[in-house]
Amino acid sequence: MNDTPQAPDDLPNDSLFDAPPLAEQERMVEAVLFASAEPVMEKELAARLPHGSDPAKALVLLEKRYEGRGVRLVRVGGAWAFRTAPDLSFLMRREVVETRKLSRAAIETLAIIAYHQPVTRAEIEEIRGVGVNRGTIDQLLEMDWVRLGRRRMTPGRPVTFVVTETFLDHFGLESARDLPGLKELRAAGLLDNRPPPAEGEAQETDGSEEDGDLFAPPGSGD
Amino acid sequence: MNDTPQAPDDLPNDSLFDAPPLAEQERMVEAVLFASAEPVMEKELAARLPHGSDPAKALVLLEKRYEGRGVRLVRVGGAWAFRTAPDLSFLMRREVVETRKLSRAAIETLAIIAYHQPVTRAEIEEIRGVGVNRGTIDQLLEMDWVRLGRRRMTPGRPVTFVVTETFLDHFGLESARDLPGLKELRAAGLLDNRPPPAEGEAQETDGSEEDGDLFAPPGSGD
Amino acid sequence: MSETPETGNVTEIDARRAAEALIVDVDGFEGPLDLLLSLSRTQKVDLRRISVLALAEQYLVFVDKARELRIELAADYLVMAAWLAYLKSRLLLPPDPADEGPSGEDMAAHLAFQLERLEAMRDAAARLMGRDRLGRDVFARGQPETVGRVRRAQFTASLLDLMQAYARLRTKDDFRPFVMDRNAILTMEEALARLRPLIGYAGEWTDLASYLPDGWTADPLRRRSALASTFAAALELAKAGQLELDQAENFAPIRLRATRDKA
Repeated sequence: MNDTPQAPDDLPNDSLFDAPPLAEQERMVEAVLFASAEPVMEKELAARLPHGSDPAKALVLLEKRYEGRGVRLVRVGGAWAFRTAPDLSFLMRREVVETRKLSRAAIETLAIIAYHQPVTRAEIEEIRGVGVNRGTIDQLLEMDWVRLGRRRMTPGRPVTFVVTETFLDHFGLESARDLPGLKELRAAGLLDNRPPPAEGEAQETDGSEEDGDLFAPPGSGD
Repeated sequence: MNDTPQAPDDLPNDSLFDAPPLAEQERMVEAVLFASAEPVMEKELAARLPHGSDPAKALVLLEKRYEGRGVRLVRVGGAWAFRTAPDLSFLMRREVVETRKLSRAAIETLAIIAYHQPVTRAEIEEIRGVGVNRGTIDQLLEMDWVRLGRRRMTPGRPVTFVVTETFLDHFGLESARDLPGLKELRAAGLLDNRPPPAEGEAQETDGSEEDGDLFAPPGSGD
Repeated sequence: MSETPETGNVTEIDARRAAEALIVDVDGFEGPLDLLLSLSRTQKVDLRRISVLALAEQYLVFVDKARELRIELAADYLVMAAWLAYLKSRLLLPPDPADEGPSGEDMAAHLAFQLERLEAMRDAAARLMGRDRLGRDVFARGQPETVGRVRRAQFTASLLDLMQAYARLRTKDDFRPFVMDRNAILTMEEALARLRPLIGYAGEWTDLASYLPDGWTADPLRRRSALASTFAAALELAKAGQLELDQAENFAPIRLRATRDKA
């Protein structure tokens, strides 16, 4: 008789053109995300899973499965990654990566970019009331925490800066909208780009904000 | 959302001398194994977990939890690590498709096959005036743009080549007869406008050679 | 709102004391706005209710003190001092109706806004840096499994490529009558094309001359050309390992046979 253990009929792979069952897709997403240290874009998941798979659904299942575990599924922009639970950080002293200490200027510049993005260098300087050192932005660019956004459609077409997915990943944010206190700051008008009160004749030079009014206390224009 | 301080009641460290509950130990082992760059020995787990923990038990639970998942807990030597389930290893390969232009030899060979099919290798060589590399035809066979036709009933019974449906699909042709003829090519400026010297005559002398249909215009194939 | 009676609360002496404490640290400030923010803390009020006039005075005292101690302040600190002195005068003097510029109140309000905004950004930065951070509080997979890349070349060609290739070949062909199609010439390509299918049958040593095409043996010119090109074709095939050549002695007939490795 035939007492071989395998039941070849159940194998999912003989239905070559059907997407695998959702539970199987969940396993696949789990494997792909586990294997990567970097967040994986949802569309890349779709590309790597068998044709017809729906990673979005699988991700919902997976997120639930890892709720409260030592490892959690987190969303980073349009991407997903497994990360250890924050409450277990005390176990991880051995894994801590020594990062370069950021200067106060760099930290403030980063925060301004995150909360005001897209933001020009002149605007950062206006907010901090001091010139931005070239090296400061370079450092943030190099860490891949900020990148260039679109040019501003104002005279001189200055470049703008925005934060990256790496930034979101580092600070455990799903998106830039989840920045702590963002709503309150916006409600308080503190994210407005409020120009200094009009100065009459001095105003004319203000248009080309590039140089003169670096520290921009109102009226210190020239 | 995840930066709120944890409820202090749950913290394992206020019960300074009691080991955390086993479920908690399991989370801890899970996180440590996930984040570690190398497989972790059981005694190292014991050293990293709070005093009194029993990693062996936690490992048993964890192993069970990951049974059948996309990731498995495996023993590597005396140490433990997470690994992708072996049946999903195909997900760890990403196919990079590079699009390249066909080589001149290949496109010429293909053109000859398309216009003169069925055509033997010797005939292709005759038309091109140079030998045809074995790899060139293999490549076209592999792409499923040409296939073997019937053997020619001449000495040596050479194989012939014809184009495939895949070829017609790719080039948007209903049949090889739809390929534009010489006159049309010339009208389209693809041939020199120079009137061909004694075209008719050349055609006739050609005809007297071995394979009469070699230079026949497309569609007149045998 | 800036001309509150609190102005008088900050005495000259207090301000000087504060300035002296700050002056030690002048390098520690990230510009005049930062210094103003630090000074404003001594007022111990919400930034929205701050006395800009008092703040301006504190700042001016600071700058005076620095001069007294012969500390060189960067130009932007002095620019700010000049502007604050101007602001102070605007706040204290009754508005001049002939003056087109913004009122002292507007200017003061904007300065207060800038301070509040800078402080808000500073708080936000602190909250940001205090989050659970990757590599410090939260960790990625320590042993990522690499994704192997399998390169697969996909070749493409357009119909135009195909037609151009064919046109190229046929153009070459059109010129053949000029160059090649002299009656007495058998090209090597032709000889090769003829010889190739035939050698399969050449199991035994056979005279090369027997491979000459019909109609090429009578006329000596044609025969010479045919013999030369057939010999060249035979050499070519011998080179390709498809046949063997043999000649017993000088001027003896050249013989050929198929290579015998397929048996």
